[in-house]
Amino acid sequence: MDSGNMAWVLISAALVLFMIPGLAFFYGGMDRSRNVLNMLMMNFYCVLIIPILWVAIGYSLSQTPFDNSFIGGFDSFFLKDITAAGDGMSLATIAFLGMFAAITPALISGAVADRMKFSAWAIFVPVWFLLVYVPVFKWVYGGWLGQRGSIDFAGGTAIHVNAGIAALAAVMVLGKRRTAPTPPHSMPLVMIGTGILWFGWFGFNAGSALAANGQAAQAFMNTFLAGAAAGLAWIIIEWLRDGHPTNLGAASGIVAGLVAITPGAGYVSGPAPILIGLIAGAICCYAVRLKNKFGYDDALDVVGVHFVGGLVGSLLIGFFANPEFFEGAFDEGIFYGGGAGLLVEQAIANGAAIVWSFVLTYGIMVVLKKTIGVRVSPETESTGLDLAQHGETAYHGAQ
Amino acid sequence: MDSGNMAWVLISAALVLFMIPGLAFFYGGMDRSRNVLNMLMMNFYCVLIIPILWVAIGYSLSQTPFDNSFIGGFDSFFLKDITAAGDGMSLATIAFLGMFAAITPALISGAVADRMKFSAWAIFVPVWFLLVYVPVFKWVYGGWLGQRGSIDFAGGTAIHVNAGIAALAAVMVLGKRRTAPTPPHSMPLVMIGTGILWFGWFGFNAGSALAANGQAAQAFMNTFLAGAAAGLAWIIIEWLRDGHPTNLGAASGIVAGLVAITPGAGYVSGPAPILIGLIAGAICCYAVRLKNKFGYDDALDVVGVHFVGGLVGSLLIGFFANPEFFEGAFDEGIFYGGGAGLLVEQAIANGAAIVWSFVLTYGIMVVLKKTIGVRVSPETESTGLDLAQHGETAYHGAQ
Amino acid sequence: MDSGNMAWVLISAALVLFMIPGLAFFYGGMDRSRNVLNMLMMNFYCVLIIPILWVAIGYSLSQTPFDNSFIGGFDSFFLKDITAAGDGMSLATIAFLGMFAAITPALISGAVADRMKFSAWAIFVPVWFLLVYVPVFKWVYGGWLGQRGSIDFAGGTAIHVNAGIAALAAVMVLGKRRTAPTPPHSMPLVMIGTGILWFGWFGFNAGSALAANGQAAQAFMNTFLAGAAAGLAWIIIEWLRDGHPTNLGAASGIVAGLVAITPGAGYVSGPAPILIGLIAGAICCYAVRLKNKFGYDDALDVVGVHFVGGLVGSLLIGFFANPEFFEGAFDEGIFYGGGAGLLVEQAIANGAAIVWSFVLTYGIMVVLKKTIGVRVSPETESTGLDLAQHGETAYHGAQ
Amino acid sequence: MKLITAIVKPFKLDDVKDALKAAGVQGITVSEVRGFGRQGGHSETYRGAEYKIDFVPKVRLELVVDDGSVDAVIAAIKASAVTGKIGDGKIWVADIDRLVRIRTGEEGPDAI
Amino acid sequence: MKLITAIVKPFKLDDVKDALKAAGVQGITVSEVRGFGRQGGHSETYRGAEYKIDFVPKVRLELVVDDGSVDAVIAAIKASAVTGKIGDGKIWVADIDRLVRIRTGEEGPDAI
Amino acid sequence: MKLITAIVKPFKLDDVKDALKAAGVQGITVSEVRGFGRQGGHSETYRGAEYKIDFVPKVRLELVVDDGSVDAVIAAIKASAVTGKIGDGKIWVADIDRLVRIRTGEEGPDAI
Ligand SMILES: Nc1ncnc2c1ncn2[C@@H]1O[C@H](COP(=O)(O)OP(=O)(O)O)[C@@H](O)[C@H]1O
Ligand SMILES: Nc1ncnc2c1ncn2[C@@H]1O[C@H](COP(=O)(O)OP(=O)(O)O)[C@@H](O)[C@H]1O
Ligand SMILES: Nc1ncnc2c1ncn2[C@@H]1O[C@H](COP(=O)(O)OP(=O)(O)O)[C@@H](O)[C@H]1O
Repeated sequence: MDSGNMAWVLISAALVLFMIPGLAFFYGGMDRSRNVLNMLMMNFYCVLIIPILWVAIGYSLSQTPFDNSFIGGFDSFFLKDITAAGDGMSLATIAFLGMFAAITPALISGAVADRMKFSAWAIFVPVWFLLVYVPVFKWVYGGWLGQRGSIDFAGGTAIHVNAGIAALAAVMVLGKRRTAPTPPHSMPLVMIGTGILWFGWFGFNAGSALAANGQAAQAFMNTFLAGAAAGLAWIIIEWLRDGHPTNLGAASGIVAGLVAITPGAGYVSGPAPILIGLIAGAICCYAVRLKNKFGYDDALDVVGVHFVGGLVGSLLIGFFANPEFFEGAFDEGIFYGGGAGLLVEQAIANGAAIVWSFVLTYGIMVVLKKTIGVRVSPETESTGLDLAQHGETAYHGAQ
Repeated sequence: MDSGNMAWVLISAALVLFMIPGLAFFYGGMDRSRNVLNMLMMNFYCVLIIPILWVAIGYSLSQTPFDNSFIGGFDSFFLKDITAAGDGMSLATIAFLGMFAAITPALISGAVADRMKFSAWAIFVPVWFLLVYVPVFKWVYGGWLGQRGSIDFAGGTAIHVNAGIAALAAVMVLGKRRTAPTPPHSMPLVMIGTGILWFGWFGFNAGSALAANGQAAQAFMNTFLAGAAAGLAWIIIEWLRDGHPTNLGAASGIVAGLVAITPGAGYVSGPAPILIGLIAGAICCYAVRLKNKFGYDDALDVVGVHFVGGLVGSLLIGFFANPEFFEGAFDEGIFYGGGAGLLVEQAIANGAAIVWSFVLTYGIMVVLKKTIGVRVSPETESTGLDLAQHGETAYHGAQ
Repeated sequence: MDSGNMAWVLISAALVLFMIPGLAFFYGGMDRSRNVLNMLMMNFYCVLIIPILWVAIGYSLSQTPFDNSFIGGFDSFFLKDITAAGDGMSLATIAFLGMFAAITPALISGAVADRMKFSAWAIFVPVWFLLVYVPVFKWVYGGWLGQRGSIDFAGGTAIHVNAGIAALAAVMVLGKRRTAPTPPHSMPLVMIGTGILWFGWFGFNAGSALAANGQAAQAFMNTFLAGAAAGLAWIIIEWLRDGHPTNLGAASGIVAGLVAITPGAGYVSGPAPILIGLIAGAICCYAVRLKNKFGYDDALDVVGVHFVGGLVGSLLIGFFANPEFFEGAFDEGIFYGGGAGLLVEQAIANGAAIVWSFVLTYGIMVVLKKTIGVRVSPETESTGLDLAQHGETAYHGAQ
Repeated sequence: MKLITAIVKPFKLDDVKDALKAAGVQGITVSEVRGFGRQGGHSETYRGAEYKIDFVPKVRLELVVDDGSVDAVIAAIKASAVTGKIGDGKIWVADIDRLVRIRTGEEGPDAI
Repeated sequence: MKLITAIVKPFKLDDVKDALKAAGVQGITVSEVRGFGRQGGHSETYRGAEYKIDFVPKVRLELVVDDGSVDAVIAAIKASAVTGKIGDGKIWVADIDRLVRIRTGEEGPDAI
Repeated sequence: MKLITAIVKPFKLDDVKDALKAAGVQGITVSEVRGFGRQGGHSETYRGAEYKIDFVPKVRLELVVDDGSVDAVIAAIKASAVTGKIGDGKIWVADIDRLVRIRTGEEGPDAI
């Protein structure tokens, strides 16, 4: 056993856990004050239900037997035979991966804000986890997409593209909000969320090396630089275009950059993270406006940030992948003389994930819509989800 | 020296430090807006005074000489002879344990909310620390309770049961609030606290392995699963019983599950943490209502969550303790064929801690009451403790 | 490679990153509600621009070639030749140091609150970084000040004194606010910031050992004790002097103690951190009132806490430095029989940093004032910087 | 001149504002209030304990208008604020002696 | 009809509400306000600097009642809001021309 | 007695309070409000989407004064609240039938 690696994987797992409330505050601050608790609850719910499902069946289906290409089996049902004996590293790794499983559906919550029934969400999450997350995760990590030669260091395709396109499908079934969008009810809460997210993302990305080694250090550095560069790009564009650099712009840019560096975090180096950050920050800054053009109501821009940022970052690996990190296991990136091979594999991997996730998510939502219904009543939409769905009010003033 | 273990103990200690503001926000958000600063201050005060006392005398009295059964001595007064020389591991461990010492009295603050004089609290904390925390800690870790064969991995008996029953004694002397309980003034603040607590608890529990090894990984996984399971149990009960799953329910369940897994975190495995979480979540969800039946005014449910959760978790060790983790050092749990021996020891250990803590705490509070008084004036209770006790107001609106 | 050291440096770097939002909330909570977003943005901006500059040129100029005494060169331009190959430890260290580079200018933001044009800040930060931070950092760490024999474990001189005196120069050029100071708009936000800062400071100080070893454990313990002792000193003085112990006092004391222990964190031991904390807490508690006497408008007391606390802590090394930690590399402190030699070196180092930082900062501010201007319009000062400078409002009430 | 005060449901504020604009109103002052009335409050449950919240959020509008506009303004508010459900709110009208525009010192209907 | 406005201490709100309910009042509109008066403000100390806070938190109640109820309502407020300490607040009464219930369009005393 | 209501810019509150104090006023009740008027609102931009904020923050003062003080009070508010820029606000005056001090039960001008 290597205690340094163990320490690193454990603290990284804790950091990813912390991202879930971070995400809740990031989204919750952007939401209106009468719906913020519903937003927090959608996120916290994920980390109540998914951990249980993950150890019960999710890990097994999405990983073992390792040589299955499409879906795992029941070998590790309830973590059978996986114990702390020996070095306990597999147990630590499974906990680490369980955090990823919990945060992925949580990402979708930002899109469906302000109108989705919590009962529908409560069913959506575990079903989506089993039908969408688990197979896509398998395909990417050890399954056919990985075997073909695509790269996804910490979950660009498996997590951000996957959740991002699911968010699009979900809101297409869900429909638009009846109420007009509102400015963030608490920007400080948004920034608390942003701070936690960036902090936690070092665990997400650098922890994905599953060891405290040079690759982890590189992923760490990349996570630092890409977040910064994308935040910078976003606020520069805002400053030129809208006249002001904003906090929400800085926050959104940071998150876009972190999303974009996720797939390549352990495989790119030098100035690549800066370029990936700048590109993703700039593209996402425009992509969040697409919803107006196309008319889907992605409340808090899950598509514009996670889908677009994840896709951009994943494709850019085709250019920037540095073979030093994988010694021939994949094609090198175009800038390292690798030809378009890797880029094509990245496109295929994302394409497959997009199609599967979109179709299945759409289907799940349609079934929910036809059965228990997915929308709160118009009255609840007007008067607020917190009280109607949770019997709570976020703020009780002077008392 | 093993640098990985050192890294793990240090970061775990930092995580436990972070839990103290986390606890402050968890409690402070639940409190009314005119008393929130008093709540924060009660918590922050613990981490100002206890660290000094801990290195001055607390560590020595509660640990060295290690073979004392009831109370230590003055051998390590001001950490005499304990230096960074060699591997520094003992210094790191003492820092880690100092965090536990600081957070334990902080737990009690939630019970006495809205009415306790800060001057009384300022004396209560160091006195309670020396008369209650220190001996109980000694008994459990190396003293007679531990020697008899009871288990307390990360402080179920020594911390949660101990502080929880002290909370009951304290409010019995203190009396009921004159003002009616109010709903939480800021649920987002409660959820910030919850997020920090869960994050920090990985250090609390998995750090208690004092090494980055398989046991730490197991404790980590258990901390993940028990928090989730208990949160899930709580909101399911709420949903069925009250009609809504709430954020405060999720938060309370998470904390109850974390409390309950604390004593057994490094000694149970497999589905045990899920079961412990489900049981503790369900029991605590009902236990928080006991105060209405019995008429003690435990403002923020320290008894219902920490005492009950800690006791349930500690007794369940008698069933779930997996001998794989302690090779004969203790009896195995009933489900591992160990008979009732361990369960009996757990009951004895908790019984002893309960009696000592309750009696001494009651006594300390009575002395304080008879001397400097423990309650603020009725007028302060009406108009708020923040201004009267601290000369501060939590929120200054539009400026 | 030592994976434990790698894990420790990486998590420490993440902790320091987290301090930047922590600082933003600490300052932002103290600010008025119509300027809080400007405050947050000044801080977040630092962590967007500095990381890029740091890897581009800052690291090179401030470190390599290592034997330069005054300024580095272009050898490590864009981290040339520094890769994850080998153990990646230098990459991790550069990321860790990059966090320090980002937080240092952020410290200054508290002084210029409520009146500085964001465009001026946007230029000030990178210019100050290159002209002030980079050379002072070089002098202290490997340059002439370090070579002469002064000690600065984690950045007392290079960071806190440097930024603190720069804050004074900046506000002298900037001038006083037109509007009267206001009480903190959100004390809970201040305390969230405080909690994050203390948590992160364990990475800042103990991470500066650049290894998970005994010195790190000592620095960790010292960071724990000095923060506590200074917070305690501050609230005791307040209680006696003003009649109330306050949350802001506890928070300010904690930060003052953390600042003061920073320079000596890895070189003092035993009761020294407690004494340093008590002294710094008491002095800073009075120093924050100096601005009234001397008439500079240091809005959130950067001078009184960071400059004074850093200077006090740095000079106290002259008394408390324990030679056990540096085996003759420096003179021992006076209390270890070392004579005044070290104290003199500490004074010289701080004097040099103070002169350089003050003069250059003053100059930069004058140039900015004469060119693009440094102050917002009187109307913006009255109506708030958030809306005028960022087009945002912190809180949107009931929606 | 008259001072019209209206208590309406918060989510109706935008509609009411638009209706008043359309009716030619040039100034409104709005505040967040809490109302107690026939609508009753609601209960919230925290840790299984029920809290009866008697006061529900409302928005209060104040408009000073000239006497001739009162009917039109009331009609506009009624039309835009009504949901038909209990708790829609009230409108009341009081007499104003004097009105001053601070900026110019204008008085009376000119100051509206 | 009359509009009764009362400024009371915030922690008295529940008592006042209960007393008004008992007096048969069916509707109240409440807002958070800050008051300046004989009571004086208080000072808060942050980092040793004193901030004089001139305005203290108060709660403002508005009730439209029919003319005959004015005395009973005032009596109820007085009895329930009084502490005898400076700063207990004021009650004032103004004339209302017209009252409308938005939901039904009812006017006058029926709309109360 | 008269009830004077003034809507002013928030950052002018301290000046107005000082002017009123100087004019001998002994009591004021203040509330945070939002105003819609000629000043127009502002727009905020979040992620490139513009939000039109029609209501701008204002502060509302209420003072009950005796009839003879009305002119002086209005003059004081006007002088201290004016910036000359659009949006400075309004002052209006209404008649009060009755005023009660809760603490003592005093009525009329004595209760001011
Ligand atoms: N007599 C009253 N005086 C002042 N405000 C009132 C009065 N009656 C009702 N209100 C206000 O109007 C709101 C709606 O009144 P309510 O009785 O609930 O329903 P409705 O408007 O349908 O009659 C209340 O919440 C309160 O704010
Ligand atoms: N003339 C006034 N006009 C409007 N509000 C007033 C007036 N005088 C007092 N108030 C309000 O009543 C509150 C209490 O008044 P104060 O003079 O402090 O004590 P008391 O009610 O005992 O006379 C004040 O805080 C303020 O809100
Ligand atoms: N007719 C009105 N009734 C009530 N409040 C008004 C009225 N007109 C203006 N106000 C209030 O006065 C504020 C300032 O009015 P505005 O028309 O913007 O500028 P000015 O005061 O310069 O005429 C508004 O924001 C609103 O709060």
